[in-house]
Amino acid sequence: MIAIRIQTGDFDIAAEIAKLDAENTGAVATFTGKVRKEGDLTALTLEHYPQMTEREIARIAGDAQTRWPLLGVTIVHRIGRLLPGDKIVLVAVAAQHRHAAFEACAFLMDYLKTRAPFWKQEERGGKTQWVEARESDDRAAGRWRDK
Amino acid sequence: MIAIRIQTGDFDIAAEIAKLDAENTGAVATFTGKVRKEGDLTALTLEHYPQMTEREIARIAGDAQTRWPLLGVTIVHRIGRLLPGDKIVLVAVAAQHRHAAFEACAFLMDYLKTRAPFWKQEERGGKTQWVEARESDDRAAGRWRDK
Amino acid sequence: MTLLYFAWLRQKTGRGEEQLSLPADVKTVSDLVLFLKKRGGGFEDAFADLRRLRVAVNQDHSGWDTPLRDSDEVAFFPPVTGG
Amino acid sequence: MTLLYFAWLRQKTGRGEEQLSLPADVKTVSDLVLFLKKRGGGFEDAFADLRRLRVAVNQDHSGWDTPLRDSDEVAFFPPVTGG
Repeated sequence: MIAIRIQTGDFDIAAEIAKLDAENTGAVATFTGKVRKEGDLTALTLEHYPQMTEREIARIAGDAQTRWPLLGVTIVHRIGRLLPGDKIVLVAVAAQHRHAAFEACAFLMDYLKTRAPFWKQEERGGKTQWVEARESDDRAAGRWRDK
Repeated sequence: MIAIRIQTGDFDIAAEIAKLDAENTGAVATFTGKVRKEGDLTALTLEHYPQMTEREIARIAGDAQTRWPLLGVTIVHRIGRLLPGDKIVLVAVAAQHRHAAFEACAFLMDYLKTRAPFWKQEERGGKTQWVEARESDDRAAGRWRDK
Repeated sequence: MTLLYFAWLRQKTGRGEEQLSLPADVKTVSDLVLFLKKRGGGFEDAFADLRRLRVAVNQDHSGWDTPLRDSDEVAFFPPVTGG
Repeated sequence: MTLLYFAWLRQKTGRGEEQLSLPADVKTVSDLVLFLKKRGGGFEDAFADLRRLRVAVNQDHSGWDTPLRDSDEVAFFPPVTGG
């Protein structure tokens, strides 16, 4: 019911949804994060903490399951060097009704952004630089605490 | 930038996302509605008001564009006789950032449910019955009024 | 004018579409509903409870007091259930 | 114990991983940070501002006052930026 994969290769959204589908699924919400083509950005390299990543994501997904009645959760996160236009992350959630699917999908993304041990390094004009965490992501995750 | 299709045939989510993608897309949120397999439901037949449907959906999509900075919106709604497990509707939204994509996608679904001229007829055990509108859908659409 | 009926209204009225010359005493959608109910039978039944109905004039969701012209397209239907 | 360093901490400390016998005066993560800073150079620089750092003990996000044992895996990293 919960599928988590960390991989260097690309993923196929339609195939992931097809695998996720339960018989009584009425609603599937997905989120796909991509490397934006912007300015002089030439690549993004994602590093992670292998021993911790799947565990932490499983914890986040388990938390989502206790909050909403979900039929399936698939999370695929890529690592390694990605180019502008490449997909980075997929979160797909199946539920009977749409509000559970939408909310759980947004919740999972907010927590992936603030809890899952990934770090991004940008390449711009031949130079590399680590991406700084954004306070807006912490705020976004914080909004679920009182719910 | 806004693509709206009403069709009897199925759709391919990955292909729709690929067509939707702008160069500076960082976030794609999708919603897929399906015919749930439940009880003695054998089919669902969707009727619509052809002269009005695309116009009304375009209006709803235009409204979403004024509320959030969106890079692309695709809405595909099927009509005709569908079987349990079949996809009914796809809403896909591309934006630079995830919150715009998520919120616009949820907004579009809430408004499709309450404004777009579609009607569902269920077949159960050889008998047909029109599906009643749900008050919860009106409430869901209502929550966007003050935003 | 063109009148359209959808979902169970189509079934109760026995038709999906009809052409009608705007009757002299019909100024608004409400007037048109009264006119149609006078036909009796399925029409009286279909329009018995306006709270269960919606109307669109020229493909716009509209209210019962919307003024009508002979060139209008008026559609009657139950609350929508798509998506 | 196993120490791990990620992102720019790995670059500043010059290593991704090291094995260390728990020093006698190190009871918590804070103590361990002080011990590592005493190495000077890249370590002093890496741990200069704890507000810019996070720690996980045995793969759990943890606080600076978390008690440590010799069998622990302690990972230092900047705030995460995945997704």
